[in-house]
Amino acid sequence: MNPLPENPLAIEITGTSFANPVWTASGTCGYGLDMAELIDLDRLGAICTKGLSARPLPGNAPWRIVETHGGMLNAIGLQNIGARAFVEEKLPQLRRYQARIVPNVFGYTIEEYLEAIEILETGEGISAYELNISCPNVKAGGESFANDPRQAAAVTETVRRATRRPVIVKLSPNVTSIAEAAIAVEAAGADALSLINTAVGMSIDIETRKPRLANVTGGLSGPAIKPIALRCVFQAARAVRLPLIGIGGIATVEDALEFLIAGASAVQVGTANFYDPTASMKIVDGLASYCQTHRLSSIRDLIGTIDLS
Amino acid sequence: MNPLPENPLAIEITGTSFANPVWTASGTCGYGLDMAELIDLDRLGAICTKGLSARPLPGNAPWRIVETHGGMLNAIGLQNIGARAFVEEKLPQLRRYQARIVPNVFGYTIEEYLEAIEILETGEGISAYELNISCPNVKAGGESFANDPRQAAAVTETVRRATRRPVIVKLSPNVTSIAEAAIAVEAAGADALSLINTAVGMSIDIETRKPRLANVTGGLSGPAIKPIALRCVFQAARAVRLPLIGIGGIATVEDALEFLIAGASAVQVGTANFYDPTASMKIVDGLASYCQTHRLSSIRDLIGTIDLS
Amino acid sequence: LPGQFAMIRPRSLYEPLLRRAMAFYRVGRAPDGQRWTEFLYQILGRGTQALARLREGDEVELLGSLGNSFDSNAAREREALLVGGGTGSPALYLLAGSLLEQGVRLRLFLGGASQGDLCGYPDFVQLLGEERIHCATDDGSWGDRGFVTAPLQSYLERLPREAPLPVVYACGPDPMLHRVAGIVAHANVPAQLSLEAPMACGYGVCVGCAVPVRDGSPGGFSYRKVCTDGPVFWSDQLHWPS
Amino acid sequence: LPGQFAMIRPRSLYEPLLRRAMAFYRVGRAPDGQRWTEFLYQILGRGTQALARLREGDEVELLGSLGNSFDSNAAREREALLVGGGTGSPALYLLAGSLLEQGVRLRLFLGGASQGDLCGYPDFVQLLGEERIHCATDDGSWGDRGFVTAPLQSYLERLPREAPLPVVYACGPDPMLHRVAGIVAHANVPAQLSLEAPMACGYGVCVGCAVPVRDGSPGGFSYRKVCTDGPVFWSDQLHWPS
Ligand SMILES: Cc1cc2nc3c(=O)[nH]c(=O)nc-3n(C[C@H](O)[C@H](O)[C@H](O)COP(=O)(O)OP(=O)(O)OC[C@H]3O[C@@H](n4cnc5c(N)ncnc54)[C@H](O)[C@@H]3O)c2cc1C
Ligand SMILES: Cc1cc2nc3c(=O)[nH]c(=O)nc-3n(C[C@H](O)[C@H](O)[C@H](O)COP(=O)(O)OP(=O)(O)OC[C@H]3O[C@@H](n4cnc5c(N)ncnc54)[C@H](O)[C@@H]3O)c2cc1C
Ligand SMILES: Cc1cc2nc3c(=O)[nH]c(=O)nc-3n(C[C@H](O)[C@H](O)[C@H](O)COP(=O)(O)O)c2cc1C
Ligand SMILES: Cc1cc2nc3c(=O)[nH]c(=O)nc-3n(C[C@H](O)[C@H](O)[C@H](O)COP(=O)(O)O)c2cc1C
Ligand code: FES
Ligand code: FES
Repeated sequence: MNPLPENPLAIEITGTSFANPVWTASGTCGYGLDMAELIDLDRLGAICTKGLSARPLPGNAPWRIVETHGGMLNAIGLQNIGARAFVEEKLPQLRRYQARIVPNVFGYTIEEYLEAIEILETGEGISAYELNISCPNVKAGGESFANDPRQAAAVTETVRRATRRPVIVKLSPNVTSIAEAAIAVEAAGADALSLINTAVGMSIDIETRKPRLANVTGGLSGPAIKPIALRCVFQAARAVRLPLIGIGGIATVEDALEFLIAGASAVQVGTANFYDPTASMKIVDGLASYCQTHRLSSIRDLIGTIDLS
Repeated sequence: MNPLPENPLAIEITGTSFANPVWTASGTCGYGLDMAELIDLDRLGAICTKGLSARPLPGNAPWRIVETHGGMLNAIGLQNIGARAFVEEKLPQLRRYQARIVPNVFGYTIEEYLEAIEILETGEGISAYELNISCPNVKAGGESFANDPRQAAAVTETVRRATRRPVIVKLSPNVTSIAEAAIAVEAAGADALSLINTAVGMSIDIETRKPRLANVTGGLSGPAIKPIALRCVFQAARAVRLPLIGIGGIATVEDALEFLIAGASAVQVGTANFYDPTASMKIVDGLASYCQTHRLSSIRDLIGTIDLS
Repeated sequence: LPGQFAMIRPRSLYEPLLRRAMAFYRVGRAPDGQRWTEFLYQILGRGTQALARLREGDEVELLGSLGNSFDSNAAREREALLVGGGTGSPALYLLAGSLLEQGVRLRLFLGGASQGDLCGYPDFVQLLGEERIHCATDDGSWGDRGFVTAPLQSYLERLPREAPLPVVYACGPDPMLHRVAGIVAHANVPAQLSLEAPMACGYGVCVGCAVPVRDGSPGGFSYRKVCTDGPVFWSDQLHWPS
Repeated sequence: LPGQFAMIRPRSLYEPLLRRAMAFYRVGRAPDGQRWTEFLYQILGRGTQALARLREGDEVELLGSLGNSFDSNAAREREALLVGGGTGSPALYLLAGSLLEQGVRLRLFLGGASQGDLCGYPDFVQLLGEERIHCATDDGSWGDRGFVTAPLQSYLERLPREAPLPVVYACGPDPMLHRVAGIVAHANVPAQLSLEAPMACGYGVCVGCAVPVRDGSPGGFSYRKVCTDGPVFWSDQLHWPS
């Protein structure tokens, strides 16, 4: 027997090691610190922060969230304290924990992405960047970067050149071909892909006949979208060689295992943090016991092992 | 007062009148006859049949369905008795009911659509056709017709020329822009749009590591997708002038009202037929009492009245 | 009728959406004339968990009776061998009762993963007596260790040549039924199998519950619906994927 | 503390997903030292329907205590006017108790759509006596007909000029709080308002519960979280959209 048993949950993504494949998803764990009272941040693979922009943003008017069957719609409006305040006020505290830190970054132009990255480059203890490309590109008619593989590639390429840190590109499910999107950002130099962001949805108050969200439409998340997310991961795994991080409705260890089997190297827990704050911890524990009961020396041996025979 | 009170639920779509805006969705009510024991087909606006092709099709191997949170995945494989058997065996019986009959039609090439339509043209008592364009186009690399606005337009145009009956084109949510798809088929001569078909999803059995569906991926339906469907109807209503028929997760009168307010002239009840066979009847009753309590002389006055102020 | 089922779920529950198929276990009429029916289920997943949370007086949504039924005439002048596995066993209780009424000799083979999975065992003992029940569990916690098909097979093999052939009625998971089909084909014994399939509607409209049945079509089989064409099929009709 | 809340939902229920915010209504310690807490809710939608199906002994998932609380010191040497509307009233019960303990004079204005919507009325009567409670219902089925803000306003108008200004504590739906804010601004009376907002998490991570609060930022306000920066805000801090 191995005298120094390795951590069976350890994974590596583009040269960076993570204690386990369970991360918290952007926008569902604040800047990580608010979670510290509820879960053990030392036992989390990584924290993806709320989306950060070069300058702080106020966010949308209320209402910003609506519950739906099996999920919720949100239109927070990317409210955030800005990259600078994150580096100065949050990062030093966050670094005290073992969880790796992955700032989620966005902009309304390619230049704004670059500005945000440049500010974050001044911070230490950042393991990778996650680019949210689902926000509108104001220089291209307000269509989301994610809706056009060329725009998605352009952002990726620019950011890739601006940092030595790994760049994870977060894909949107609101496209005709997730494979095409994945291939485009792989060619543009992405180190990994995370998927999926929310699906665009809507809800109407039948008494007032107004949209329930002040922003009219919003992003659908939660268990409702899990089958869509899993399909996207499966399709991306077939299209590119990059490591994938699965997101979408993951709330239990069974959910996480499905994504790993489909081809994800790690998973992010999003909406589940809201209704079950310890979900990520339960998944970490669940994966550990899965490895034990299934005699897996490493969870890596499970990744992409879907049986299509 | 009007001595002959009109039916407040009556609607008209491209010159054809329907007793009410509540239809049953393709693939969720067989050929209509199986529902006759459970609901009053005379009180239904219309029945969209299971998808019909020129020749009968055997369908996919089991498993064909999986339940998910708030919905289900199906990969029936378009099993059907064929257009000819429908005209000969089902249509004569179905015509005994007041519900209008809307055959749902598909093919794997444009020619196959045409063949199916030509057979159906020999049948009487058909009020309109609904084209399912979400099936793979074997002449274009197996991509779905719906994935390419030009292919979608091409099918629409061909079928439009082959019949005098109204042609409803059923849109898929699995596209980057539902507006673009709607505009393309409007230009190609569609009389109305129905939306949405199912969203592509997947589920994996973590013990066997096999996809739960024999077909690997399947279509997600049910309340889980309602917010996506409502958003699609809203966006299509802004893009085209055609009448819209809303589909996706509709199970209650409140759901139906949301779609009408968003711009749908009628709605289809799908997955709800499975778990609540009388859902469509409850919605008809619910709309009638809504008109009464809200003093609407016609449900038409509600269509597209979303308040964006 | 023995073998028929209902689709049920707790009233006004949002999740899970779909009703679950449940075989009628016992039915009767109360002294006041009201009809009652009993279902027997094993708590496996979301649907049965939800049922298990119901308390006395709670309502369920129920659609039934659905499906065809076992053909008990097939057992006239013969011995009936009932084979139940796991949650398939409840479907055999009504059948056993009606066969007994018709004076048919019968024997029950009950299987399950473990002792607790021998659904309905105490009721069957009361109905038939222990001596007519053979049990088998995967872990050997009750009866023989192994599949329930083993005692069935050895019973058939030990039948005297001159005896009239028995008829088999089986209900259980697919792998068990597949084995039963092989055994009865080999022994040339007729068998009716009640299938389980994932069902969305239960009344014939979703075509989700397809099972391949041999016929004259090009592929040698076509898909039938377990819910309306079944759940009971003659064993030799079924096309088992290899 | 008075004004704090918890996020609760029935254990192991699949739907609805999100927990519901509920103000602590009453808390205490049982003879055996165990702490208990009581919530008072009105059955409105899916979340409260699910809570209503719970029976004795069922478990709930609970996260709390969350949020800030009413500042009862603000009532020192003054009269406290409590204004509760609909499901907002339960949040005032603990406050009323602690103000009484501190010897503060207080008066309660309770409003609701109808008699049945005066949440906690019997308990408040026991605590304060009927004479200190003014009720108003939209349909006039109990107390005055109309908004609860009307008796508040006329009470404030009839206060003798020389009397020390009272302090207002209010909890209820947005339109009521908006009216209260207008009334207290006009009367120059300080007020603490406990807001309701749709909440996904309740502990500060989703930023779904945003409310505009006046500050020095360009737009004149910025969004704060009702769950962690509130639910209680000083009335003059809030920026009401016009
Ligand atoms: C005609 C018919 C009669 C039935 N009668 C009974 C009965 O009398 N008593 C009873 O307890 N059950 C009966 N069943 C099974 C029942 O309908 C449910 O499938 C079963 O109870 C599991 O439901 P669940 O919600 O607990 O589990 P789910 O959450 O649906 O699933 C739990 C686990 O079981 C697996 N599973 C679900 N359905 C099937 C299936 N059809 N075949 C194999 N694996 C499956 C799932 O993959 C999962 O691992 C019958 C089924 C049919 C088709
Ligand atoms: C800090 C705080 C404390 C609360 N304390 C209590 C309490 O002690 N007792 C109590 O009964 N409720 C309380 N609530 C309200 C509670 O959290 C739920 O919003 C309410 O019970 C409705 O939930 P539901 O699941 O029944 O309805 P849902 O299904 O969520 O909705 C039912 C109806 O109410 C509307 N609605 C939902 N949420 C809101 C909202 N925030 N504002 C306006 N309309 C809304 C919906 O649009 C819908 O029409 C509190 C809320 C907050 C923020
Ligand atoms: C309230 C909320 C805020 C979110 N904010 C962001 C964000 O700022 N940047 C981003 O890339 N994704 C954001 N997301 C998307 C999530 O990170 C995740 O991709 C999505 O919710 C799907 O996962 P889930 O179903 O587990 O929630 C947000 C999601 C929610 C629910
Ligand atoms: C089992 C099943 C079979 C279906 N078959 C068809 C079909 O043959 N043709 C078609 O256009 N849509 C088909 N659909 C899609 C539905 O008509 C509908 O568009 C979709 O399910 C969304 O509505 P719902 O959420 O109300 O079910 C099918 C859906 C289900 C669940
Ligand atoms: S379960 Fe729907 S057709 Fe059989
Ligand atoms: S409810 Fe999530 S931040 Fe307030």
